Amino acid sequence: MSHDSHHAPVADKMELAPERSDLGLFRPDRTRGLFDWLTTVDHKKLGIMYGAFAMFFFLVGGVEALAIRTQLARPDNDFITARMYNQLFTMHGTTMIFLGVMPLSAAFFNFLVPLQIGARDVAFPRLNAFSLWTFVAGALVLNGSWLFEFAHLAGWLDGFAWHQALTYTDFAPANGWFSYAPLSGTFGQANAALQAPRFTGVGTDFWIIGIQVLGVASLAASFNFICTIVNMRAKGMTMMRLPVFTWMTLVTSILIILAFPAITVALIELMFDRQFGANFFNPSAGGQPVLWQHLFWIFGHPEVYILVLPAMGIVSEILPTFTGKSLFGYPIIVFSGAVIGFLGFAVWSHHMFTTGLGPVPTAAFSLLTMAIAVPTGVKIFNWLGTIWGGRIRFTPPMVLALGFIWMFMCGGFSGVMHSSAPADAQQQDTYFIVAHFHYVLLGGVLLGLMAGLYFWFPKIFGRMPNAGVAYLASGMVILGFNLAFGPMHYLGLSGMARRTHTYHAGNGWETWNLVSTIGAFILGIGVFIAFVNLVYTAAKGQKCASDPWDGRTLEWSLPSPVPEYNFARSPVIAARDVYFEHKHGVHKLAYENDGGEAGVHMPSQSWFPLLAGFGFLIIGFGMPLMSMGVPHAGWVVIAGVGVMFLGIWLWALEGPGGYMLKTPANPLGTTAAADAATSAH
Amino acid sequence: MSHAADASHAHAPTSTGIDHKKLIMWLFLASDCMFFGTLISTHLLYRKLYPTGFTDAEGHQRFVQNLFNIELTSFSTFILLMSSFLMALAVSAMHKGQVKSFRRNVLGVIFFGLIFLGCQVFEFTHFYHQGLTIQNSVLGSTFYVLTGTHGTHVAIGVLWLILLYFYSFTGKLTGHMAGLDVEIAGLYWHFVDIVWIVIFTAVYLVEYLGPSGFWGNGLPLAK
Amino acid sequence: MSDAVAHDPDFLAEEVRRYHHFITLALWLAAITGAEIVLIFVPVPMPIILTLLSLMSAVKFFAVILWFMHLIYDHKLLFWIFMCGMVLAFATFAAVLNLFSADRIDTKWFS
Amino acid sequence: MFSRLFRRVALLAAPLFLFLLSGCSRADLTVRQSTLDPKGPVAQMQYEVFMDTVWLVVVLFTLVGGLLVYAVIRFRARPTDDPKPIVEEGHGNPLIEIGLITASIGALVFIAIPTLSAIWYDNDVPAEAVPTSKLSAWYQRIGADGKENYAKAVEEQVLEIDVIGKQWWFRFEYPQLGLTSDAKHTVPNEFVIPKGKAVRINLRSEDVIHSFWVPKIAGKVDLMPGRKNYMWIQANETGHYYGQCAEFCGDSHAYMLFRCEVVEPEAFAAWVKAQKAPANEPAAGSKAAKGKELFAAKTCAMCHNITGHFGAGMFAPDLTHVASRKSLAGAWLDNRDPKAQGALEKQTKNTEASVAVDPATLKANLVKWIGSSGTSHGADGKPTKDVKPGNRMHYYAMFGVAGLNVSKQQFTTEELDCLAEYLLTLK
Repeated sequence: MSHDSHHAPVADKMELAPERSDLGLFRPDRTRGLFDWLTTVDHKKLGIMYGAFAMFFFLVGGVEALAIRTQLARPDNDFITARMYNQLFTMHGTTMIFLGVMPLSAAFFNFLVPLQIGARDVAFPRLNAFSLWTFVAGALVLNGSWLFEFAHLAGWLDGFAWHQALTYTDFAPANGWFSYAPLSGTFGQANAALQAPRFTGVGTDFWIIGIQVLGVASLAASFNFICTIVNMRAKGMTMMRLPVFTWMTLVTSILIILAFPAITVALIELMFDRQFGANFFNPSAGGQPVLWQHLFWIFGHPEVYILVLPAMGIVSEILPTFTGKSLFGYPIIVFSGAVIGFLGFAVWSHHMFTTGLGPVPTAAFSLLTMAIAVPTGVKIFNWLGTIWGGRIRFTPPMVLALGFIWMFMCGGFSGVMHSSAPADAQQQDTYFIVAHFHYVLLGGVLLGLMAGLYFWFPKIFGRMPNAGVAYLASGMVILGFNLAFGPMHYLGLSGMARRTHTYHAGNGWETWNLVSTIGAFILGIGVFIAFVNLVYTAAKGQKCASDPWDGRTLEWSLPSPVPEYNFARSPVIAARDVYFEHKHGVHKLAYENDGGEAGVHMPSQSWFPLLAGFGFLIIGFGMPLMSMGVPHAGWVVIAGVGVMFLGIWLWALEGPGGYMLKTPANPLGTTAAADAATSAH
Repeated sequence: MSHAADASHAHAPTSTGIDHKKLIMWLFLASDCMFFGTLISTHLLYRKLYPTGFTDAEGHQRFVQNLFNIELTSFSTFILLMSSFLMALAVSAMHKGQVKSFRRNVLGVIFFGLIFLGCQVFEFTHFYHQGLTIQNSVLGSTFYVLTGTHGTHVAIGVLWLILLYFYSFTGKLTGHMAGLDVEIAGLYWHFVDIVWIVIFTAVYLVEYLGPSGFWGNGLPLAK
Repeated sequence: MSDAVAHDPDFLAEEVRRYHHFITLALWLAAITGAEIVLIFVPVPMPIILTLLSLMSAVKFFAVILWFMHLIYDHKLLFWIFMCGMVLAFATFAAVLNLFSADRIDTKWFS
Repeated sequence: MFSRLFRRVALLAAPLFLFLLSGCSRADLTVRQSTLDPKGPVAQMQYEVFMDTVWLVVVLFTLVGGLLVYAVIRFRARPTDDPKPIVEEGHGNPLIEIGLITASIGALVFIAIPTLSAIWYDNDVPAEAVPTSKLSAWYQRIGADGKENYAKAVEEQVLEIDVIGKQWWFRFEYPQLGLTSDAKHTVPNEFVIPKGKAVRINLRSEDVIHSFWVPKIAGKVDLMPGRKNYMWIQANETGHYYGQCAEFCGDSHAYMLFRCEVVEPEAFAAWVKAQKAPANEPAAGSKAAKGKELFAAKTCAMCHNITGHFGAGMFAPDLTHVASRKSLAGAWLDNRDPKAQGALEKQTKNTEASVAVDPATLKANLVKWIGSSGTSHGADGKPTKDVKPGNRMHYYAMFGVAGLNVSKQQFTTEELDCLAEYLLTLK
């Protein structure tokens, strides 16, 4: 997609000379091409990049999943080795959670939140760019481990002295996405080289630093979004008029800033154990591995809601649009979202029912976990209430959203089953759990996100995806998904443990594993078709109107694609579902007289977020190199820290900058908006 | 609401009237509460489980009360509290546009911050020579990582203030935004201070309660 | 415009008031810290000392966030944002501390 | 438009539904590791709680799911609809909301109560599981003194077993019966318990986290290094039960299986006696005798204990009675008579009766297991396929950090044969 479509037809820069920063450096001023994408601070472009990276990593994680399923298709299979299998499931989980779902949610946050609240950008545009590039750095570090793994397997590293000195030669992480110590840590006395004996190799170091860098990216983005939503709402956009998606973004961001510090500290502690011989989780010095589990799940359980709440927000936008009815019980939906977020911090130990907590904590966490079913159920009732009495138009996003409710409900029900600790004692670490969370995360979150993609794609690119292909893809995803994960309920209950790379014939698991594998391939092909459909649409799809669905929220009042300043004049909001009201009801959109002749103030582009992110990339590769014993790797880390600080320092000195954009006479391009613009003020 | 607050709102057209920078700083601090909460609780947890301390290189069982030096720690606590006070004055000066007064105060903060770091370096080397290392016990691991992380926060704060101090000579540190920038740095500095208030009580003072230590009937940790 | 703010008499008066608050507060903080150090050597039952220590620490904590960090002058939202993080941290880690007890610790490896 | 879509979906779904139905008949609920076929009180309790949740969920699913399907069909857009859009500020209906919330809470109470009672029941040996403690249980209810009596009764009446997890095998010790590592009598991977007796299991780990799980007898509890966990089990039917480590523990996690043999009390006493006997001496000059020498020469004896022949630590499984064991290599390789496999196949559906060890199968397994392990190389110089990847057999020095990969053992076919013959004598 060229930059022109965003820029040229509607506006021109008033100050054409490149701007000079406080440092005396010229700021980047590209409006097209690679340099534009690298230096942009436009939330829409950043959102598109988040989406593109997320979809790429979805495919990577998907290929990993298919390799796993291929291995499990038959008993006693040796399609891949045990270690490779362990690496694949570790990276599959990590990739899907941190590099697939979270950034795809972030793509929606980025693109939609400013549009939905009537703002021109986020509160900190450069910080937003920094979040993206730091995320990319973390993703590259995590997946960079595969390069080392393949180089090792191909024997390219055999010649190096440091490679010959390695005890453990797993270069891609093989400790699960939860990385339980002491498997990921140390056990025993530190020796002269400061290193206590370990159970895993450099892969774990890649994992630790990769997650740490991704944490920085998520935290920075979340601070930014909370700030944006709290502070940059258009006039009249009270909190109880916010679109539900924006509300869920806010709750998700709050969860991120409160949950990530726990994993950050846990990772620091684990890193100190591995690199400097500390004893946080080293049982031979009194360290308690169970502490890692507590810290991990204090982060890990809110993380589940971090993944699912954005999808709930998306569905809460789609259902009203295609039933033609406003959301049933808006305040309750918002409130239950917040309650889910809050309770999410009080149930972490239900992931640890089998660790010997003792009966009282087990009972407490069991009951709290059951309690969380109530606000979740409330959401489902309210979605049902939204459908009730509406006029349902079937479109790809609507079908996917209905699929979301259905699958999420199934996942929720199996969740209720293992909220009961005694039942969970049989289910924990079996395929029953795998089935449960895939129903929630795939049937729930992936369907929700796909629905969101089909729903907002016309807004993002001004082009409509082919509905036939979309139905085909959705059908295959829903069918394949149920075929892949439905049987896993049975497999789990009949005793098949998770994270096992193979199983004996004669255990009664053969048939259903094969069915599951077939389902996984149907699912994989379905997702692939959907992505091809979307990518094709972005480039060559059928052009469409700016409001093709009869949308309800503010973003549909803008032309598609959205001009880079979003709103030439800031809107004034008088009701919830403001644009729908504007079109059909009594509350008309009004506009402030703040754009127009004076032009629109736009933030300047910058190189420095990219530079700071690049610093993290160097640190991220330096730390595992240190752990490998590569000579002088410590200097790489120091150089990385230097680059990061340099980036931040130059960024601070550069100042926010900014330039004015001329706006067109008809600022919004749509008839409805033009009428409103003339009537306001 | 005070007039000052109104005045600052006039320049910040935000929905709540709070400047973006101030809001994001407070969000960061809320998040940092969880960060230090995790670290402090890790330390307290292991103190609860193994109250007797550690065994030094000669094989002597060491109690934490005998290791800590309450005079030094109270001195550095006092220093940090006073630096917080000076920071508040520096912010106040900047709000009034008194750059020279700001410089004087901020120089004091930097100086006190450096003294605090010096005390910490001294404490670390002292403990190290007493036989407490990051490797020989969980106590060493949690203590050094907790206070070290706090020290890193202090060091970053000192660096930030030094940069602000020199920036004030460029003549660009003026106006409402300058007051805000200094206030943000101040918020960070005060936060580092309140974290130390908690660490001082929870990590240092409780060790002096009673002859067998506050932590009571835990397990002996011989190493 | 900053100069306009800086020379506003009301604003200056407010800043001067704050200035005095800060000085008083600094004295109190120093005094409380002194009292804490004395307190731990006083032969009084431990629960009392512990309660007093926690109280004093909390007083210092809130004094700094309310006055030095301007929360008492600023928007209420900021106070609640910070409380949100602080209360959650406190509650979560109080729970974690209570989930561990010495009787389930296996000392086989280090004693 | 909808009806066309609906018909298409129905057409697509019908064969799928039939397929699933046909599949269900193939889904046997009593397979080897089924959790739905409890054979002891702990598993029974867990199964009952699970079934409570199942009923609740089925009812809710029918109600909510049915409503959803109805709503989607009933409220689809039709050409006859009023073309005017529905404009109203939806606030929901507070009465409906509160009603539904109350109903959800009620539904949860339905599973919360059995959950709570089962949590305490499963936690430790209950009074009713200790035969002579009926009286003690009564004491227990009346005061502290009773508790002591109860504790004593438990100590006398409850069989205690220590389970120690290692990468990737389990070691079992019976401290009350003198089968301990101090006494050089331990039982790797296959443990035996008497039928109907309450067993208290102490769970310990010597490296990473493992989890102890015999699905038909009890749900899992983790073996946490640095932590003293425990559980209790009891089996009410004799037979051969399958267990598996359920917590991911490294390369060969999938191969970390174990077996539980439940026998009559008399057979149990005989088994304990047999375990305490020292190893048989191989006939002089036989292959087995040469194998015994090799066992020392190839440093096997550094880690493996064979009471009466070699005394070593418990770094590796005790081999004193290896030839009587029904499985090898963390219970991955089955030593039982393959001719009985047909019978076995049928029996997998239910609890298996004991099937004797077949010497030929055992020998083949021994050769396979010893001959291909770690990073050892076959005759052609290529790595052989590991039976258990990452295992530490063939290493000279177990506790070395660097250079573990260098010092590994190589065997000729003849040596393997002798070693296997030797081990076969260790009945």
